[in-house]
Amino acid sequence: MEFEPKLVGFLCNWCSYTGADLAGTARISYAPNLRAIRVMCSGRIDPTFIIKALYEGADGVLIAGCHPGDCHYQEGNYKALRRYKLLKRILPEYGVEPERVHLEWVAASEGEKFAKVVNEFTDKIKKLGPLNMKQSIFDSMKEDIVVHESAGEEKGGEADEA
Amino acid sequence: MPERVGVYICHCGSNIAGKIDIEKLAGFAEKLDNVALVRDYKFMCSDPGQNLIQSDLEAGLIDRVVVASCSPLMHENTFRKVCERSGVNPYLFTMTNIREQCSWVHIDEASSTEKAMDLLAASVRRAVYLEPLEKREVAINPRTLVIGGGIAGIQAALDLAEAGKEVVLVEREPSIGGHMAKFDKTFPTLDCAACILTPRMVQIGQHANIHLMSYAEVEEINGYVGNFNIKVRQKARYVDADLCNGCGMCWEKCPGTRVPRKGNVHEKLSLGPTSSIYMPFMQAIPAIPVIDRESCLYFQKGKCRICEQVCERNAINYDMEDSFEEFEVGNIIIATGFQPFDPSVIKRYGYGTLPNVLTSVEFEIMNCASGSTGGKILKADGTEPKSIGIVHCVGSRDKHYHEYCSRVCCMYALKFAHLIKEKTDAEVYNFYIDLRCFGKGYEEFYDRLLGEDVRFIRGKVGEISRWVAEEDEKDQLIVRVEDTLVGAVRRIPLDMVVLCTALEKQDGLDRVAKMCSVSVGKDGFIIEKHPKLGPVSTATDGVFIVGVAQSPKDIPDTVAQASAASSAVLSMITREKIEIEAATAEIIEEKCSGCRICNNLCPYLAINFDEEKKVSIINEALCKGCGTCVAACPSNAITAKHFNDKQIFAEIEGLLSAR
Amino acid sequence: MLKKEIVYESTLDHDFLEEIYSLPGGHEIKKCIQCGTCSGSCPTSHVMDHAPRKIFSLIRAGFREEVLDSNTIWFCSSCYTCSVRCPKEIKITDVMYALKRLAIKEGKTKGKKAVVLSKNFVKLVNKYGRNHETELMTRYIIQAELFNAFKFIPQGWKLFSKGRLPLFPHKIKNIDQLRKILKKVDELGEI
Amino acid sequence: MKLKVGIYWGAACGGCDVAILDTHEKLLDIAAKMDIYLWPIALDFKYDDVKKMEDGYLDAAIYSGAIRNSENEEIAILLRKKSKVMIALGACAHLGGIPGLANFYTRDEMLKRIYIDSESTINEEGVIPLESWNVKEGELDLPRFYNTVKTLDQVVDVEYYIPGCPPVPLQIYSALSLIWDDMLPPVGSVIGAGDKALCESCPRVKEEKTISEFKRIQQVLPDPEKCFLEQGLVCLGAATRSGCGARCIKSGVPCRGCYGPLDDVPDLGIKMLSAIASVLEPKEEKEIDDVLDTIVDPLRTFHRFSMPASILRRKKE
Amino acid sequence: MKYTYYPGCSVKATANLYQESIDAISPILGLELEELEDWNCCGATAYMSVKELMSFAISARNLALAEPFHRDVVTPCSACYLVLNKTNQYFTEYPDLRKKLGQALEAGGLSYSGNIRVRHILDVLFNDVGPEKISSLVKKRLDGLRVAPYYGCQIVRPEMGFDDPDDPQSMDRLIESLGATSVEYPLKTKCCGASLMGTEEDLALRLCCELLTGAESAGAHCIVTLCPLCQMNLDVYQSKVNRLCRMKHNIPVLYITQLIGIALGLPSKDLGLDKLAVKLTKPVKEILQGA
Ligand SMILES: Cc1cc2nc3c(=O)[nH]c(=O)nc-3n(C[C@H](O)[C@H](O)[C@H](O)COP(=O)(O)OP(=O)(O)OC[C@H]3O[C@@H](n4cnc5c(N)ncnc54)[C@H](O)[C@@H]3O)c2cc1C
Ligand SMILES: Cc1cc2nc3c(=O)[nH]c(=O)nc-3n(C[C@H](O)[C@H](O)[C@H](O)COP(=O)(O)OP(=O)(O)OC[C@H]3O[C@@H](n4cnc5c(N)ncnc54)[C@H](O)[C@@H]3O)c2cc1C
Ligand code: SF4
Ligand code: SF4
Ligand code: SF4
Ligand code: SF4
Ligand code: SF4
Ligand code: SF4
Ligand code: SF4
Ligand code: SF4
Repeated sequence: MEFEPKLVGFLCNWCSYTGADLAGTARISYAPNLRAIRVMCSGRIDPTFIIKALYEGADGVLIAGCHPGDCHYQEGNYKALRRYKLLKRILPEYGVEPERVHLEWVAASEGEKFAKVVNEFTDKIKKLGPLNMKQSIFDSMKEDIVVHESAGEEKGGEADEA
Repeated sequence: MPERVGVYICHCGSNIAGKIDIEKLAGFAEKLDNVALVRDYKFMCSDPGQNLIQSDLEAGLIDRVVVASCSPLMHENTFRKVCERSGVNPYLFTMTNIREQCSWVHIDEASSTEKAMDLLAASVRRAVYLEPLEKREVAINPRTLVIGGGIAGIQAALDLAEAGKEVVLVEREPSIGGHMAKFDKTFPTLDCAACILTPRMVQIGQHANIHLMSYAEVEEINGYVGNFNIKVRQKARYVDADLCNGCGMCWEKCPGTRVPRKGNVHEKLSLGPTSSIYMPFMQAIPAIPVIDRESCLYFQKGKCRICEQVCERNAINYDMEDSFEEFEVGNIIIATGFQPFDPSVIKRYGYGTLPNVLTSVEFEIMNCASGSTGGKILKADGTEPKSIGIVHCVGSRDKHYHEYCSRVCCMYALKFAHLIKEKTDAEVYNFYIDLRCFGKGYEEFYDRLLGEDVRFIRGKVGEISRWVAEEDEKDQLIVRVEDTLVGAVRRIPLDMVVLCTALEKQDGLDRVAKMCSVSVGKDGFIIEKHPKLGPVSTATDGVFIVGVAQSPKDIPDTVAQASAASSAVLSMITREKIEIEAATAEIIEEKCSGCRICNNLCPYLAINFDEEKKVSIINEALCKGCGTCVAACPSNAITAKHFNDKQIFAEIEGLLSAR
Repeated sequence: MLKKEIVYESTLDHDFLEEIYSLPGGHEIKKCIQCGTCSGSCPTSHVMDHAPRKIFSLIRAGFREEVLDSNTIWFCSSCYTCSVRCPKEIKITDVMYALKRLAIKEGKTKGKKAVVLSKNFVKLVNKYGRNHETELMTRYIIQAELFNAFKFIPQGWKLFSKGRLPLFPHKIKNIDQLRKILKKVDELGEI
Repeated sequence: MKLKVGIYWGAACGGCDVAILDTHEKLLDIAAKMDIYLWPIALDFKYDDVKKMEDGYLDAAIYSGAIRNSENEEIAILLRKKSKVMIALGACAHLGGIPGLANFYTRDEMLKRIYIDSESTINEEGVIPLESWNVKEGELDLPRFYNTVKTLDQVVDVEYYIPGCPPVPLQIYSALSLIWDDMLPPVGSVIGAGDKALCESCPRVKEEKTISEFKRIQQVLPDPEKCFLEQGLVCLGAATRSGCGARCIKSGVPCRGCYGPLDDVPDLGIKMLSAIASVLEPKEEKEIDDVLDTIVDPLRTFHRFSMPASILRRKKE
Repeated sequence: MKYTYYPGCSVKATANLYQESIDAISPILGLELEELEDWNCCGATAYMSVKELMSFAISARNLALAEPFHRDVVTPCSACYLVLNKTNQYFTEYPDLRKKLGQALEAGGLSYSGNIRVRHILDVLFNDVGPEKISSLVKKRLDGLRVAPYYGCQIVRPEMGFDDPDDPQSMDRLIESLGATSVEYPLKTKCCGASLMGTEEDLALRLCCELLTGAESAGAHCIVTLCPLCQMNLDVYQSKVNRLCRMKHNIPVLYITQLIGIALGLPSKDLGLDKLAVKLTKPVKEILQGA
């Protein structure tokens, strides 16, 4: 079966979420892989959310906000941009391809663009393959978990949870 | 008792049911933690649909609601109202968008259903963490404060007053009128400025609904939309406004000199009396003089008191002190206008060192029939100039000073050229980079000037000096310029040069902006809410901007904006109440370390630092809930109500761990 | 000079602009608004084939030859008046330098006396570490002004007689160091 | 009655133990209140004695150091069984600490670097320690060197954390006194530290922040009165729990984060990243890049002490 | 006040009179100028016209040599001032350039970190010594002397910061501190054609003619300069200007340091006054002697 990536999207309420809705109203079909979380402004997106999503099993995370200058709250998108840029720089340090996190400006009128962005992003992540962050972290720790005669049961079992 | 979530799945006819396996989705929902019941219905937004929720809530079967249907942008409010009707806090409801972002955009039923399951799981998890929020409404005080009494403030105040609303107009100078009161004619129609402005000024002075405070400044503004507390300082005029009848005896006899009486024509340019007790110009409103302390002999040297003696109404009071007035308003209109750029910093243009180099505002005063030259255009020595140069873009369109175009100088330069041609025999040169004549009748005005033999040279003046190379240049100002259209560098000897100086942000605008919690842009002018769709509103509810305080513009645009702002204010007032955002951010004092990371981030300046407690605080009336500060606070001391970390984490986990 | 005929796009060089703005701050020249402040301020613009402002429009339009052949760049005395006045803060003087270097690189130096002087100056500095005016002028006169040599005599003599013209060059002690630096620059390639 | 206590060090530098000793005269108080049953760095005990104890025999075990190898883990599990309360002492046990930086590499990379590539090593045959081998007396073994460094609470349940690298001695004392005074807070709490971020106790003047360039401490002479961050020096004080007494700050260097994150902050490094990025000055992409270029090695800087305790724990292979 | 001194090639040759006067006044003004050991030519305009990076590199060598002394570098030559300053400025502003220059210097066993301030001697005279101090040291007030302050172009541009690029005032104040009058001289920063004198002589001469005419019509007795090239053009070439423009200019062109020296009461031979091409005119002499 073809790999179907799981993608999480953080969309700002005013432009991108509305743009995504417009894609719906206009019945523009696009890849079903992205699941959106609505926030009021791209400025609300804490990089921790993105890291969390990657950990929890997302293969890619899309951030979408209003075009520069169009932010409903004036400047939230600039803050999003700066956080995004710094986050991208550290992803390789985690062994994560920076392309897995992507930011786009999508206006409320850009239903078509939203669909295109999701399709392209889905394709890109398909090519990159699964991320499997949580699993692979625990896999790389598997052999570290030693069962000690003296200690009987141990607490290394978190890996099971993954 | 753990949270009990009710899940309602909408078919939306076949809009959803056609692409999503409702049965499967409902089955899936039933198995989710905290889900107390799952129902599905053809149209959740219809009355019977809504009633389903209402009866479950009223029966106490559930305490939070998830509706999986269309976009929250469509029906969030509908279902919030259902909760409210059922006596449950509307913020305990959340919506799952399985139509616009699911059934309408995906072709394959299996994957649509899967996506819907994930989205629903996320909503259910989120619902568990939802918290009730207070909806807040505030009453709107029907009184309005207008700051600045130029044409912008005058127009706005009159519009409101005519509609029967109270206005307090605060003007910093002794008289209202602003810059327009200094003009003789206005482009492009060449109407007499006084003829159109004076009647309005008089109306302001007399209107029962307008409380005019001239020679006054706003000191403090607190509060928020509908309820601003204002404190105004009334500066001491030393003349009792109730007694003075503007007879003019005092300034006729006053020996003090605010504007030098001797000296050359240009040094003593003035519209009103040159004495220490003065009115800025004769049509001033209020028609009450003030004493200029700096030049008054009594205040400076302790001797004189002539005005006191000559005033038959005993209106002079040297002991007067600044007083304060406090009142409340519901809305604020900022109409503080501009100040002209000071060209003396551009040394190569010689303003301030070379005689006969004037600024445009000085030239306006010279042209004003009631001014010190009686409307005559004169050189410093009192003779009539034979040639005049008008230099455009002085301090505008220049990275060293202001990058923006000041928008009115091209047109007033043409007006000047016309006035010069009308009043003198002088040759007129316009030195321009581009001629920006875009308004109604403006190009026609340019066309007319071309016919009046005004010389146009396309090129920004390199320098103005008195360095004489040839006999016929003697005693003249030499303009060195490239005539870019001809491609030649020219030296042009002139008798007088007028610098079309930029319109720049009014001195003190930053303070006004800060008091009103609005921001200023790179150019120093106040930022409007939206450049196209909100040109008179600001990011702060209840604060409006008009005229040049927003950006350089001419009188027609200023007046249009003023009327727009007053109708926006009226629309607020007639609503009587407005609802303010409930989903704001909040700083938990016990967690805030006072690092001040967040202090600069709020676009609405809602975050302040409490110097005493050393923590930051959010003024919730100003906060719009964008969440920018929340994401930044490294102590997680700020929570975004309705979008807090726990809720979003739950959503992320829900999206990804469902199947 | 511009020929008086219709100019075909194919004869223009639209990459010219790119070449110029590889220099530090160079991309600013895109922003020129053709106001003419530079030309109106330049002390030598009146003798230039094209005043500085026009150089910018020629560069933007791709008139490569006209720019590099013009006397403008050699008449620029590096007084920086234009640079400090330009409302767009374009580093005009730096562009003039860049054009000079480009012209030299492309051999557009025929009849350009300034090139002879500059090149000899560079040679001397590379040789001694310092300029030696006597030798510089001698070399220059021989190479560029042999037939006008006599016109340099009075001022030369004046300087010499006042003890203001040393006969011998001063070579810096660590000329090797300087040469190593220059060699390295050569390897690195120009900017 | 005196408390029965065991003290142990896992992957640690010994600093935490020294910090206990550095309580100076208070050490006598400690000795008066507690009987020590294990403390390899200071006294001679046998593991076997511990193994022989009945479960829960000790009142408290104080464990410093990260879990880097099987021995660390084995003793952690042993002590957990034998004690009523488990206390993680110091940044390593709490967050992974400096050893946790190894999580940016794999086990093999680490061994290669340590035993073969390091500048001070001559090891032509490329010998790497074996886990076990036979000699004529029998089989000898060494603990297994793990691929991933873990925090103490990733291998056993931990009741309390005393943060710091090393913890401030007086804070250790006051944390211990909670035990004998029976005033321990809810399980899972951080003790011997503050509730707010370091900025609160930092003596430097804090203002609104906008940063247009980052510098490193060795490149500048910072203004001694002003917040480091405002001067473009990466200081983790805003995201780090107070309790250290701002000792780095007072010695003129920015906070590096050893006291760990605040309650409810799941990832100190990423939160700091967000905070710093939020207060940058530029808006244009290019300018943002220019400023970001000046932050040297951001992730290791933000996660100097907390990588194993962060959401992603280690570099993915 | 101790500085690292960078004289520049001209000051060692055609402008040696400038040097002499600097040497003479420095001790009195409390200036210690320690010449930078083994400095090389800054490259001036000519080098920049041929090679950009090389030009920056040779200029940077001087800065690198000066850095270990941790003192401001002072130069009396406007061209050197501009070039060294520009090197400094671009070095800090453009990372690419900085990197390459770093590598080049390294090849010569040098390094530079950008921490040297380059200053013109006028800046030092005006800001560090100050007109008040100079005025207090004056032995012979130059009352009645009308002086045209000619700054030339490169000292105030591109915005090096210590004075206004269009209307500098520092030298005017110094002249006044000596008791002399600084006349209104609109051409004070207009270019003299310095670097063009060799190659485009006619043009340069005409520029000089304008400057001389301007000074004379402002009623100046003499022109005072602070740049070796300006001084040479206006002084040594004055006769040639006259021939080309059919004028009869006869106006002495002194260095500001010479003028200060005179007011401080130093003998004219110590100030290199005998090396001027245009001899001091009678009215000037009278004022100077009478002073
Ligand atoms: C030389 C010149 C000629 C012009 N000619 C024309 C023309 O012919 N036709 C045309 O259409 N436009 C013309 N304009 C443009 C015209 O001046 C403006 O469009 C108009 O004045 C804008 O009005 P305003 O009320 O916004 O500002 P202003 O006229 O500047 O009025 C602002 C008022 O606010 C007051 N104020 C400022 N700060 C405070 C404060 N903190 N508290 C209280 N009061 C404060 C000021 O005292 C002033 O009275 C010209 C402009 C210039 C410079
Ligand atoms: C090519 C182009 C590009 C532009 N780009 C921009 C831009 O980027 N930014 C910008 O700020 N501005 C732009 N503009 C200007 C902008 O279009 C106008 O400012 C704006 O559309 C004006 O709005 P309006 O409502 O006055 O007129 P219109 O948009 O013309 O609306 C008038 C409406 O009235 C209806 N109508 C007409 N007569 C009657 C009647 N008798 N009875 C009933 N209904 C009637 C018409 O059908 C129409 O719907 C652009 C204009 C053009 C031509
Ligand atoms: S007291 Fe002052 S204001 Fe009155 S007349 Fe005298 S000078 Fe004029
Ligand atoms: S309106 Fe005209 S004169 Fe004024 S800044 Fe704009 S272009 Fe220049
Ligand atoms: S960022 Fe957080 S901790 Fe810092 S001042 Fe703001 S609320 Fe307080
Ligand atoms: S949430 Fe947004 S609007 Fe509210 S205080 Fe924070 S930054 Fe300001
Ligand atoms: S001054 Fe600057 S903007 Fe104006 S023409 Fe010259 S280069 Fe262009
Ligand atoms: S630097 Fe060159 S182009 Fe610019 S003003 Fe001076 S001579 Fe003219
Ligand atoms: S926390 Fe610090 S002091 Fe304690 S063991 Fe670890 S590295 Fe050493
Ligand atoms: S960021 Fe660092 S220096 Fe600044 S206040 Fe916080 S702890 Fe102190």
